[in-house]
Amino acid sequence: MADEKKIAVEKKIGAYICNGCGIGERLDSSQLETTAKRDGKAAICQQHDFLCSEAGVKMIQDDIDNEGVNRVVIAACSRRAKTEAFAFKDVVVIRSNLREGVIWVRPDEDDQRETTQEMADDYIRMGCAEAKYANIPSASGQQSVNKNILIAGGGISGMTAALEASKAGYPCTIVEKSSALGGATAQLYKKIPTRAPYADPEDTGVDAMIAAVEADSNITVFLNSTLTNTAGAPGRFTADISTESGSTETKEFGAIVQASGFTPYDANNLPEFAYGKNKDVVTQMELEALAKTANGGAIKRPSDGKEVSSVLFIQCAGQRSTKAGHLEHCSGYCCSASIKEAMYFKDQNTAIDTTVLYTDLRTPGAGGENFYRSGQNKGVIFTKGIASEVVDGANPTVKFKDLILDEDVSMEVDLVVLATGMVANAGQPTRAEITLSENEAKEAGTEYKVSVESILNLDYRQGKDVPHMTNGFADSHFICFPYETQRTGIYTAGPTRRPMDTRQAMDDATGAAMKAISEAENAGLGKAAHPRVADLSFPSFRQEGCTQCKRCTVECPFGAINETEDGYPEFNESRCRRCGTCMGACPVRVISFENYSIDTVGQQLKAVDIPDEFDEKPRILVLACENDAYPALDMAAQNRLEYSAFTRIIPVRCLGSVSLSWITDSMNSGYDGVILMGCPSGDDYQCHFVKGSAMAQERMSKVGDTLETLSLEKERVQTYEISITDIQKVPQLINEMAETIEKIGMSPFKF
Amino acid sequence: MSKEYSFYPGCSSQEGASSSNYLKSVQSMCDVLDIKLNVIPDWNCCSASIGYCGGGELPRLALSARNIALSEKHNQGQDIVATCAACWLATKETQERLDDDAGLMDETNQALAEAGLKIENKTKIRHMVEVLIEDIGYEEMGKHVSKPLDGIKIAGYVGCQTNRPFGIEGESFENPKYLDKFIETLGAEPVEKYDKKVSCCGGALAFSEPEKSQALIKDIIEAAYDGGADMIVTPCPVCQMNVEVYQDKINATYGTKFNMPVTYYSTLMSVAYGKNSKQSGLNGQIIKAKKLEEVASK
Amino acid sequence: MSNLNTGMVEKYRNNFLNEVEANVEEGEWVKMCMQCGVCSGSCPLGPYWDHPPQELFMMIRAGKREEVLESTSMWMCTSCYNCLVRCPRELPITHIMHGLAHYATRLGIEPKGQPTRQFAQLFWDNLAKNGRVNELWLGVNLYFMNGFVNGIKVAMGMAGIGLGMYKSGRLSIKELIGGHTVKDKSGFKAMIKKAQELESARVDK
Amino acid sequence: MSDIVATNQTILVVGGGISGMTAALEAAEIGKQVIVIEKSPSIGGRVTRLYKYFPKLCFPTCGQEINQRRMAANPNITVLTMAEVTDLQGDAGNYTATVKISPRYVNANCTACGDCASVVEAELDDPHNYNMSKHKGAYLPHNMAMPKRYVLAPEIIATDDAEKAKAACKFDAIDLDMQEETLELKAGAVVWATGWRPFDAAKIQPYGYDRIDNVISSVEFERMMDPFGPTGGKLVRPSDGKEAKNIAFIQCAGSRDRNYLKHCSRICCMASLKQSTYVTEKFGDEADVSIYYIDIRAIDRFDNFYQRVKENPNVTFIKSKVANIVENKKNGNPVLNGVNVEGYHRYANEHDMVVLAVGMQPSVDKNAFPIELKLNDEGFIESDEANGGIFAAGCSADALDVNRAVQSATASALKAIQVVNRVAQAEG
Repeated sequence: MADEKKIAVEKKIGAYICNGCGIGERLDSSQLETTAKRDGKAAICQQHDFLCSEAGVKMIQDDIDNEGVNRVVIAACSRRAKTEAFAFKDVVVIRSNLREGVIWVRPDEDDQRETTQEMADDYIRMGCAEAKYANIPSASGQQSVNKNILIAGGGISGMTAALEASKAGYPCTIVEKSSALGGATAQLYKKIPTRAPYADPEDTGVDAMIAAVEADSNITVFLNSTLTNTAGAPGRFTADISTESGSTETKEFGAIVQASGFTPYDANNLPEFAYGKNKDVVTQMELEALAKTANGGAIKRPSDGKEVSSVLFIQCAGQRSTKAGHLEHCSGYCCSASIKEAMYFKDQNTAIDTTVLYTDLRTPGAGGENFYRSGQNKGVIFTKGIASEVVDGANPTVKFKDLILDEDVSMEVDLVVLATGMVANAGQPTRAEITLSENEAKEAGTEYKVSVESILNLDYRQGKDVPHMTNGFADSHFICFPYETQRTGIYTAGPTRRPMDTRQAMDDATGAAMKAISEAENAGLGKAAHPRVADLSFPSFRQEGCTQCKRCTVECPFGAINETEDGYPEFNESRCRRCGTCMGACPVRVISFENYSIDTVGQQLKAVDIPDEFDEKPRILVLACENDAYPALDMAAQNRLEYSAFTRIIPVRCLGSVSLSWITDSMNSGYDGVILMGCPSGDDYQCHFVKGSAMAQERMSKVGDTLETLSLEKERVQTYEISITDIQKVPQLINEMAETIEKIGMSPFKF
Repeated sequence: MSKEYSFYPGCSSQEGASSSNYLKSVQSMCDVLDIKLNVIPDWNCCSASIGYCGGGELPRLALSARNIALSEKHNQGQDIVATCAACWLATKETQERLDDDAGLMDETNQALAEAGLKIENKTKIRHMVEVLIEDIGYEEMGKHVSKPLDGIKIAGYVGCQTNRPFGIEGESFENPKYLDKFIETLGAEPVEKYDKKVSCCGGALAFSEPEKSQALIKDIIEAAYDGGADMIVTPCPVCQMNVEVYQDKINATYGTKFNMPVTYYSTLMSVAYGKNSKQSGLNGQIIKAKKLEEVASK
Repeated sequence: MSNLNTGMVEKYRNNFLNEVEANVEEGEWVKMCMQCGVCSGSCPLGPYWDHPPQELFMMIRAGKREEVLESTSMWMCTSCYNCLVRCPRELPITHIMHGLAHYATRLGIEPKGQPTRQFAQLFWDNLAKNGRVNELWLGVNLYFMNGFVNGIKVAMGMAGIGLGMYKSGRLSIKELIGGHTVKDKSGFKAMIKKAQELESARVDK
Repeated sequence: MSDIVATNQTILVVGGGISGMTAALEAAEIGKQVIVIEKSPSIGGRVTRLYKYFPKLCFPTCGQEINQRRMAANPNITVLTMAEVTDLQGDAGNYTATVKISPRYVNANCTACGDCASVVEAELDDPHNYNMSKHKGAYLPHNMAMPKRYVLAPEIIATDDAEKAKAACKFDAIDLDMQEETLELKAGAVVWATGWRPFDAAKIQPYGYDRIDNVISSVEFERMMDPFGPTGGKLVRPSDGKEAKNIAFIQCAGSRDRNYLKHCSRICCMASLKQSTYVTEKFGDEADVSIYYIDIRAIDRFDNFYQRVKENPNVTFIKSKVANIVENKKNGNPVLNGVNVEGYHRYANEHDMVVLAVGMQPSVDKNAFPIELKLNDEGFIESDEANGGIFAAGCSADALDVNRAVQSATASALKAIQVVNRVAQAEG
């Protein structure tokens, strides 16, 4: 289908050379014009002294309107500059970077004019080559806008997401596993205050919220129901909603909010605190139940119904600990929760002794600190110490080290409350993780079974649920983009995403609803989601060439690609983030995008003029990630940092999209060195496409062999992890390559 | 027309008491600035900050309450002005506590009734320094200088209780600048970055814990010498006494050679205003302030 | 349970805290301390405190009644108010120290020989007698507070200072007989007496 | 400017920091008309002054690049820089904002070629570096500035410098006659995202920020790491330019303190933990970091980062609010006095340099809002019906880290969309 298009449209290249910002003084623009016409096959080539001015832009627009130019090559500044001015519609716009890419990184000296000019000529050739092979992307037309939002979970987060989305005019469907809405919050007596003066526990407001949900004709609720199968993609998700009774209904959705909440940490893992042994050792959640029963009256303890006259809260019980079976993370809300619960006692009877045993009291923000102060004011005693043991007895006795008074003491109380943390209900691990565990199990001679139930039962090749992040939460890895999961159009909210209290969960769910709405709308128009927002291109492949090696389906960072029954990849473009990792993965080069393909890059590097060996003019190809490395190169130029005149830079969507064929082609066509610049990988990866750069590095690790077969030195190909701030580093790396080439000599592959 | 205030001199300012020279210089200073001080009739001790052992909270509050009540009775409508830091602080604190706590106010009035008094607690309690800065002003203070204290370098030692917890409006607890401004206004040179400016001299503990206190005092004097000071000036009788009188003992203990005069701001002002040595209370110096004597005798 | 443990049982109960809140000047603030320690670090005589203020507050919460009240710590307070102005939680620490010292004295379990304790008592007795402080007697009493012989030593040691004060007219022999006093002595004393009664009524109930 | 179209279906975003940008993008990307009002010459806000983010230790500009690209590509967003909302009238679905725009003296012709800067001589304090360094009187706010357009500082207007700059510009981009403008803009909903400012460290008198050279604030320390910052990426102390390897971080510098900011600013603990890694990375085993704290507030997954830092033997944690700082006059070292309350240990510790982890203060003073809003004592905007169609985003709502600020901003975008959608329905 994509190929037909290529033939269908007659391509007409217009090249436009700017003489502003010193380009005119530094370069021979008439020669550039010749290059564009002769080598670049530009039908039209015009110069302008101030191309980004209204007049300059009009000049180009006129050619588009009157001369049928549909491939516009702007030979001026970087693609990161003047983007608004050069945003021409319905044509391919290519930027040949003569300012940041050439004159700003080269000294203005006569003896440099020749090489600088060659640089510029090449960028014109490259621009025209790309223009020749790039097409105007358009949505496949496969989608249609579906405004329905599916919400997995009917707790405070799920209900908030539903109510907020509904207020904006988007119909929602809540699928709740249990027999009632309300989730964990419904089990609370009161909640941590959400408004000034943040001094007292507040009513949970759950009932009012449930009423609001039920009253909202825009919200459908399925109770006692689970998602037994979720297929499709943003804009066209189909979900099987099955009730306990067995009946199943299939509905279509535009996007999904997963608000599956948390499970309280199992205190049975804490024998040291006599939990399970002594009835009067309870968890925070269990205390809520006691408080509910008391309903403002005296709280009675479980063992003998005695009115509690002294209670001690052990913070971080089984949390912030690397001990086996404990939670490594801090659950964030427990400090405030204990203050709140201590107030249950103090507000009822100030004579009750309430002690909170903590190591770091964590009540951040304005509300938090006010609540802490209010707790103290009500007589709650805060003791910095670490509990070692709870001794069973008629009354539990807590042994602890008082870190302030620096002594080991013990205290007998009527009731001990354990502030245990949150375990995310994030569903099953990814298929890759499962396979790993399966193999381990095999080695151990045991059988591995996935203990956790799936939440979404995604019909995705890479697994049934959203991949987990830190501590098993389905969190985003990105600080600037907290909602970005690795499953497009599925947004997690509330404690399944990261530990949080009711107030945060409600904010969080509102944001998740926003993201879901946005994706439902944009997927419907065939527009990509973050980070290539609004990109209409999507991968397509030549079936006849496909060897069904499945690499694309395995390597896609977003699990976008399924397999058809007959074993071919199925791209699900609205699940695709357009990074091109599949293209880079494909050994037979059959995957391409309309405006980004093996050719759009491959033809650029071939378009570069390679002087013969004895000219002593090496050529260094740089494939730079457009998100970080390329901006870094740009800013290096902005600061007038120089690098070798033999460099030719091609931005790529992600290093993951780099096809090995580009490396071999460049070697074969006589490049002396190739540098790949991608984002840092690893646990704290900065790759916007999660593992694109990691993939690239893995592939490049094998390139050495290829070079050997060509009897070329390994040093000729280097892969670097570059952050956008490596502004000073990037020119250095390039110049180092230039030096290396001087040492090891020119490539013999120049024809 | 002269400014009138209800004056609370305090025990140490009494004739033959440790800061009688302070009172002397204050009176001279006030003549010049046309400030009229009406002593609170039959005023009593404020118990400073040390009466707490024998005296409980209420009895101590009653002491200052009595002074306020007497002032309200006899010097109606006049702000109470104290020259002693402890007196000012105790009275001001009493006013604050009674304002915050109706119960205490009531009990206090019950106690006062025994002395035939009642407290309204509406009188403004001020330190002489506040009067100078707020009611007189630096400019006016400068106008009266007839004998500028040229060439004298002075360390402005504010101490504790004139500075904390209330302090002087607009000044910081850690680095109040008003004494330095006084010094400049009078034509002398302040010691820059005098970093013991607000350090404690031991207060009443100079009596009960002499060694500990003298160690503190030593640092205060040392820092003044480091800053090239000819003398130290202070607004507080306790500071003045502690820093001045123990220098021999400190020299004996630490082998130092301290001989640093310690005077009151009011002493400086009297001298600068042309008053003679006696009127300026210079005869009250145990360590003679020679440079001031010279100016005074000009 | 062993005696030791029964001893422990009372530990960390709020009894003593409640006692302090009820009976000690500004005692209701003790619970507001967040153990930052800025007070302890700000005290000019800090190094001489067995238990700095913030630790005393923790000890009160921990029910260490005797250890707190019998401590010499709060008697180290010079009333410089550094702690008070720096406290992020607005605790009137200076007053709480005075209050604890007074309460200990009222209970008769204060460290008797502690010099500041003795001076503070002398000072009060002195002013309570005439309504105004008689510095000479105060001095004399102070020097002799540890017995006559010692007193002579101290007096000799302080003689130079006394002399200097005398010469400069800042110490008057007149004070030995009579000296400064309030005129309405009876009214003054009645007032103090009443105040003490009212306070006792409050504290001892 | 007059060509700006604003209706009751427009969303006004006040503040162009990461919260404002996020809210604007979320709304614009589902087709809403958005106008962003930014006070400074470039959008990006506080995060553009950060070197790294915790806990990933990644670089803020990385996300900025993506957001800026999204904004540049989105025709629904209008950005007004050097603009301030001076008045705001009306209620949900019908607001009128008065916006004052200060002259930039540089028009859209600017290509950011830098010719003007090269001829201007005047050098002025650079606010981007908290005035630790100077920039030219004609300047680009920073490498990532958006719009990528130079600014002429008002200080050089009517000086030769201004004329020189004008003469140097080949594109007639410099307009010295530019005047302050005032616009009236309609809006259906307002997202308030004016963010925070660092608490004035000089107010914390015991720490002598105003008296001791080698006592600096955490935001200043952050700038030191930037290779294009005031120290060219070196960790050196102000007094003598000596490398600062022994560094003390003082937590709650202005926060959790009735004398300054009552609230906990949330980010400061994590910021100091992050900054401690700057020191250990730069100096390895020669690094000697001390963190003085009351409570380490590394909540939820941040705690893993805290654990990681704790494992480093060159980082010490002292539970203590430092009492005061004095200067060792001999070597300029700050000396910290206080008590480690875990067992009562008195200290007088000398360090090369002290970093005050200053708190977060709402940028807009309580009484300076152009319209009445429900605020809490701390000056943050409460989420309250009474605020009608005005929704706080990011640090206008509470002391938040970047991650939570963006969450908050995303939520506020939906709240604003709800209002303009109601308007759209009503208007049919």
